[in-house]
Amino acid sequence: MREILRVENLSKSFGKFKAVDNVSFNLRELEITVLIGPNGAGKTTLVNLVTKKLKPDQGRILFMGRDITNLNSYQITRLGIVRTFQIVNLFPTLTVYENLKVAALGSKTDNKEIEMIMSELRLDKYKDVKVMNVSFGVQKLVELAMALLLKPRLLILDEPAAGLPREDRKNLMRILKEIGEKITLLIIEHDMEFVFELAQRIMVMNRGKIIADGKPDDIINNSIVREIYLGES
Amino acid sequence: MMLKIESLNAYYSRLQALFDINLEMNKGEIIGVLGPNGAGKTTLLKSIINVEVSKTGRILFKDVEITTLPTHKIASLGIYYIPDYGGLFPGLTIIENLQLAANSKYVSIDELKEFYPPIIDLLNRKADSLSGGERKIVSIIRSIVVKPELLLLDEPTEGMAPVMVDRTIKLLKKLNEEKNMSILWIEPGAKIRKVLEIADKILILAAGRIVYVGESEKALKEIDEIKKYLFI
Amino acid sequence: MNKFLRDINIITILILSILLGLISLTGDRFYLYISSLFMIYSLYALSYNLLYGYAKLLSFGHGMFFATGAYITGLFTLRIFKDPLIGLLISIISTIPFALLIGYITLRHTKVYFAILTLALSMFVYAILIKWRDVTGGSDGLVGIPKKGVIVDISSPQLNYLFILIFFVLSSLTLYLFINSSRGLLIKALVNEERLLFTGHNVLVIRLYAFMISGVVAALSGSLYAVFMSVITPDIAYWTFSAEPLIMTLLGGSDYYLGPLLGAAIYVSLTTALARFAEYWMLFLGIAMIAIIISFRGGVLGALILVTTRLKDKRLKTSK
Amino acid sequence: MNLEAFLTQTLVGLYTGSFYWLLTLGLTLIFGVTRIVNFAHASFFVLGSYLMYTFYIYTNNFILSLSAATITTGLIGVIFEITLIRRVYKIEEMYQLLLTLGIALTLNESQKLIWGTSPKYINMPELISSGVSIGYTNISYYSIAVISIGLILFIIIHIVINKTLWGLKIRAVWRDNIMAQALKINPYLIYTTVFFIGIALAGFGGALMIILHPVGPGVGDHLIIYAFIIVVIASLGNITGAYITSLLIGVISSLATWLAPEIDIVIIYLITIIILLLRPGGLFGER
Repeated sequence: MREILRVENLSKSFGKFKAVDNVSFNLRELEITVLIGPNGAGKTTLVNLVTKKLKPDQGRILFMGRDITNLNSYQITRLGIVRTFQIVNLFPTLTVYENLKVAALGSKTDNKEIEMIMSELRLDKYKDVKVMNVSFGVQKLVELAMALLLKPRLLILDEPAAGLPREDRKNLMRILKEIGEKITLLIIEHDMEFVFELAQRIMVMNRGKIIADGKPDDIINNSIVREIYLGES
Repeated sequence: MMLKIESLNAYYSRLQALFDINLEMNKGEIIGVLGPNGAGKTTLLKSIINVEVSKTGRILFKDVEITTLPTHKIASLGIYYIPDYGGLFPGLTIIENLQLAANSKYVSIDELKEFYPPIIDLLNRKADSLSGGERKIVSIIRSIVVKPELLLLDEPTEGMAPVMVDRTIKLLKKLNEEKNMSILWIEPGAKIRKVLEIADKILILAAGRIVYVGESEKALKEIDEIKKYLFI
Repeated sequence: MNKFLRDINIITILILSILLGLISLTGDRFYLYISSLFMIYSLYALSYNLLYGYAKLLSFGHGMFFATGAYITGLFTLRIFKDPLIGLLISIISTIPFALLIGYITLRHTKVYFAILTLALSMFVYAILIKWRDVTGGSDGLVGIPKKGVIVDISSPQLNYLFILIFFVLSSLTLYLFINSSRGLLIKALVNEERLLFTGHNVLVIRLYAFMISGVVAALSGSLYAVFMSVITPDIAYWTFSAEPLIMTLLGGSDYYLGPLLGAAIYVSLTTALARFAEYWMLFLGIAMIAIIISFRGGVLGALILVTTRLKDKRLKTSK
Repeated sequence: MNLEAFLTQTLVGLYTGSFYWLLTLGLTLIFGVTRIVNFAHASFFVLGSYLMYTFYIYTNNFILSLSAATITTGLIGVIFEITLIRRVYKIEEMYQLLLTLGIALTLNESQKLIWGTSPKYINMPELISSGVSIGYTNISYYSIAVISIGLILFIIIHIVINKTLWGLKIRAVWRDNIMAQALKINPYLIYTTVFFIGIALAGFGGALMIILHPVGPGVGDHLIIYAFIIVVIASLGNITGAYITSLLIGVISSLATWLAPEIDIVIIYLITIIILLLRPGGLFGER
């Protein structure tokens, strides 16, 4: 599989605390990679660095062979690295449709596709409702729809299942599997059921470093990982 | 009865983080709360001291309802909350941090020394110049000055070197025995064995619900079953 | 087009302009006077709410655009070419680069800093108007700004009134259409700048865009004011005058396009009515402002809408 | 340009600056602790002047009126804090600014209502006539006193903030509000006290100023701009910065009026804009 993202020696510290400590990895096209690790392991920080929400202290980021280390978030988004957020992060005072429209404008997508995605994700009935008035589950779907409208080549999802009831998780899993056929996915997730259902590859982070990286089965049996999660040694 | 929680539901804005939590804690008890990330452990503590979360249900401390009291009143009743970052004031020296806790310019160091000798060398350093581990242990030491009856700990040993972890746990036991503080103690699942060393009872949170409660001996026997809740 | 005509805001604007048109027929100088003021302030407030209500930018220096608009028109018609219409167009055009410059300086700052920086800049403009006597006439300002020009002659009150009315209708409609265009949508999306950034939009450019449009419309209202009054003084650059559209917007309701219009209406009637009894009418505005911030941020229009919907619900319930 | 005049102007600048300091000190304290930018601060300053004027008319006692004016202003400030400002601590700063603007308008207009529109001043020749004379010009002991009071206040505030337990609590609330509460500190008590002190200081400044400058409508509108400019240049919340910048602006403006009267205020605003362009965070950024 062709490499789509390459990260070289990426580091970020807050004061004395090394949130991301000289991390290197690469993502392969159309492979669903899940990033796991305990609280404060640096997962979200890593994503923030890749999408330039934060400036790295050092390191290089290449996307499809192009150095994007010094680009702004909006430029990176336009190149096709799209992310969602841990806490739903939308335009509360705008309607569902308007939210999607903003995304569509960001990628010069025409309105037909908005309609299509809305019906795919069963959002039609909320079309003209302000997002601040729809349920949390629906907001999560709007997040996803926006992400797709941005025509991502690499889609980064930060805890997509967080706060969703079981049945919604199942539904989300189904959708993500479909998306995974066409788009490279990098997912931060804690729900292990979710993780092992989806992941083709798992990266484990702890204390700012990637300490394990491989096929799911290898990860389950990886002693370090078991120690981190179960205190076994 | 030290702490009593009745059918507590807690929310961050629209998102529900805790579902129908019930908990009873006796004087002098150490209760460990374990669970995977995002299970709502921190939310539990924050609902007790009434910050950042909106909630329904009742919380009683020594039979006094504290559900809606302002945080500083709850603290005055004898509850001391230590957040996962320790909660020392950055930019203030350790001694200043202790003075605030004692609500006086004069803090007797001797006792602190007995619990944690290295404190002496830290007194005049700024809190943010301490290492993560030091910061957390000092914030626990600070409780000696605060003199609470109930200690709320959010992952006190997280990010500590193994040696420090053991030291901290001994410290907690000592506080529990000599300063008769009851302790509600949160840790990630990985720490379960450590927690069981001194906890009287453990409680597993998953996706905002209590999925397991048990005396420590019982829990030790059932540990493999418990792990299912924590991983896979 | 149908959709266009069914839109409540547009209908309201059209009806309003017809009513305003009818007033001109009466020819009553007093009514003409206050309705002209109303129209000018409305544009001023509308332009302000594009920043405050839609782009979520709190500016305390909006008067600098009103003032430059007025002064450019004044100076141009007095010194260079004697015609109100051309003077007006000139000031609109020359405001574009000015607004862009000011925007470039201020928009990289956030909330409070932005507010105070715009304040300082408008006071800078004020200082120049005061001090650069031989051009701006200092504190005496400009006198005798011509209504009778080479191209248009609006020296009769009625014509002057219609002149203002035309610009009022045109610009309030275009501004509304702009806000509902996709560009306008992006401006509304400034409520969550981080998200906007991660949907591939350059936030600074969008802010700058909103700032420029707002500045231009403010300048237009300013130059209408100059032609209408034919006397202008630096006071219109003083920060308190920048606070006035803000107050109108809050009064009327910043969440609604027509809010500032209503605000301006209340404002003008208050000032004219109360000013006859006391010069302390500003006191009422101050209190009103406190009340709005503390109790009801929707403003008067918000309150009206709330009440009517409540009543509707009641009727529905009773009918069931 | 002769040295003598230069010295005089600098001194004049220093005491004008000291008045600015009395104004910005409270503004800075209040912002530092409550994060509220108090648009009404200058209006309280002027309120101090008016109260001083009234009290003096009745008592004819300088010290008595001064203290009365100071305390009364502070108390009125507290009333506003408890009844209005307290409601907006937790909401968008945009609305905080707007609320205090509303309060400013209300105060200014009610002052017009109570004390009329004609400028008020207290005529106390014995206070301002005697002094040291530099050549032809005479610097009154009073203005020298004002300068020293400013300096003394600067020192006192530093001691209070850095050395006393109460100051420690202020810093705690400012650094980490929630942890402060977890340590039994009632933030609202701190807020109210800080408001009292901050506003009282403004009143004090106003009361001192009316001896040298008549006070009337519009003075507040003018002063708040200077106050804002100063705190922004000094970076909001920085007390030392506020003191230095106050004196600096005072001196610069006084020298400007002397050397280039035709463009004096232009210079001030120009400096502000340039500084904020070069250092968006202000001169004393990162507290």
